[in-house]
Amino acid sequence: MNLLPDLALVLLILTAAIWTVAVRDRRDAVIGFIVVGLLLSLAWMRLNAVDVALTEAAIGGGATGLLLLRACARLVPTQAESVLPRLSMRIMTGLLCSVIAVGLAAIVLTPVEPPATLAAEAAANMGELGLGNPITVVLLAYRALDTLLEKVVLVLALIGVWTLTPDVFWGGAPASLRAQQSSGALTFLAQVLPPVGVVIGVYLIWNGADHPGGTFQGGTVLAAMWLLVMMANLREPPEIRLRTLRLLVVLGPVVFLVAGFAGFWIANGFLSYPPAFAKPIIVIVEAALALSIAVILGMLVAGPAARAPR
Amino acid sequence: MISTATLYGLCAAGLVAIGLYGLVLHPTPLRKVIAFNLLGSGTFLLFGIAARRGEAAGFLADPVPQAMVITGIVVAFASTALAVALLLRLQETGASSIEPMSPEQQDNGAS
Amino acid sequence: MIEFLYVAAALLLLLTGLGLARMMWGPAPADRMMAAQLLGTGGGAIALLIASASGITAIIDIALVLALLAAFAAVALALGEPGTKQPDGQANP
Amino acid sequence: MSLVVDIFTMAAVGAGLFFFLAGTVGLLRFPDTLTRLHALTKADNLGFGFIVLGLLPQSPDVLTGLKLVVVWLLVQLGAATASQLIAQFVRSERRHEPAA
Repeated sequence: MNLLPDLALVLLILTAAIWTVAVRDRRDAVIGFIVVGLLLSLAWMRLNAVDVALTEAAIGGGATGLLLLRACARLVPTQAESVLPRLSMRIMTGLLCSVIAVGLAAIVLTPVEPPATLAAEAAANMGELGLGNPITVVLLAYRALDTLLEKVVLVLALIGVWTLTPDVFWGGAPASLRAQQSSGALTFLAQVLPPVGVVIGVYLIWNGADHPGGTFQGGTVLAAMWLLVMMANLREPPEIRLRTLRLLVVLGPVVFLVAGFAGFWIANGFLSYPPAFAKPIIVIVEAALALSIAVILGMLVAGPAARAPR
Repeated sequence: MISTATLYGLCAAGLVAIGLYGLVLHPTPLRKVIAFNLLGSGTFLLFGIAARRGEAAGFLADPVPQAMVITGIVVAFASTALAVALLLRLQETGASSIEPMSPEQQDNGAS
Repeated sequence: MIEFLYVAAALLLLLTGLGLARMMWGPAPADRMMAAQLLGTGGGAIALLIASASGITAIIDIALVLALLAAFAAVALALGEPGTKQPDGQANP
Repeated sequence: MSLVVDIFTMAAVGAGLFFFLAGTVGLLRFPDTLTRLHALTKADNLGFGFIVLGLLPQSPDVLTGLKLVVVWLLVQLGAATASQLIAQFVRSERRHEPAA
């Protein structure tokens, strides 16, 4: 009885996902993907993973949807759009994918006893550091190296996007994000929402030390507000040669690295913090990371430069 | 009796299969990117099952897989952005009429 | 009381889920976007109900983010139509 | 006292559910895009508003209650703007396509 709502949610997710793959028009597919993202954030909530639900709501429903809808608007549809492979091919692929699904289902249905968990190790770290949110502890202390490398991956992805700039435009600004026709309602929203959104973003980052939330969620919300302002044409995307912009992009990883190397002198090794100063150090690192994430995500959506530098 | 975690685990298996099907079959790259994201969501959900089953030490769910999923979602977004940028660039270089090009670029495009 | 809130959340999920039929029928992209919109608001309401029922107040933050980004997809929809090049989206040096 | 509060919550959440029902039925049954948009706004505004109203007396402290109100205000702003933008989008699509 208690499982019925969850079963309904699972069926909704699978239906929306099948529709997303099956539908003809690619923009409809993107809308389907946004819907799947919203449903998944509810699923994460039911799995007691509030932090992940926040990330999925901000990225899956918001940022990826914007990125893909923008791609739909800029990509010219090709002839291959409506051509699907032969029926026999589809059946074959369907069968193979079903085999993989059955295999995964079999793994899910045979749980490990006792369940594998690292919760105790993470909890041991928590007491030392004085933070209340176990996920922040994992991200910034217990598995800090992973988080550091992931930040580097973000910077590399942005460098990858920027290298796709045609030579003539190098250093210029990305293509404008503005909507096709200007709209009073959009301008109003872009003037009223960002102040509130920035407060909520900072709240999520600050709160992330002890409660669900954190740098990713807060940074994504900040990026979303910036993108909203750009879409309403209140601000153009900045030129990618700007030194401030580039400094902001590397600020987070650099601060993280400095804190990591400082661990050699003030604590017992790379990325370890002295217990007395652990919390302030982590909060500073988180603030720098969140700023970098916001700038990187915004510039990733904006894309490579498409105008010559002024 | 089937548990909540198992139910979502089956959902994750379904999502992986659906995403894989779209990834293999769709001829256009953008649809492949969307399908790949579905496949990724399914994989993340599998981590969520591990987290939910690993509830211990007073937590509602194991924090380590959750932290990995958060990292994963952000990296998936970054790679999607890179893929979309590549697609747009491919379109620009493939059809030279879309964008004004400098002479040496046109030479590169023709060769 | 707690049971009532859970049942209300389940009913709301069912209602917004039925709205997904509009996403499939369409016919215009605007219709499909409306289903996503309903799901965004409905999802926020579900999160609030479950937060109140379970006592995990952090779930309210999910509703907060969903509400903050409620208009985001609709704004993005207006970015352009497929096939039509944006008048000034591309470079005009 | 707590019984009165509980009845109030049930009534308000019930009313919210009713408006969500109305919104969904309208979204599914109304004949064209703009009337469906009208139905959607009922769910967004009244449905969500009543649910927040019903949950307010259940919130454990004032701060949580304030957060609920902030969520409601954000939904009001977001949903209203989104409806405007969707309507504008419908109109611009109609202008581009000749009447078939």
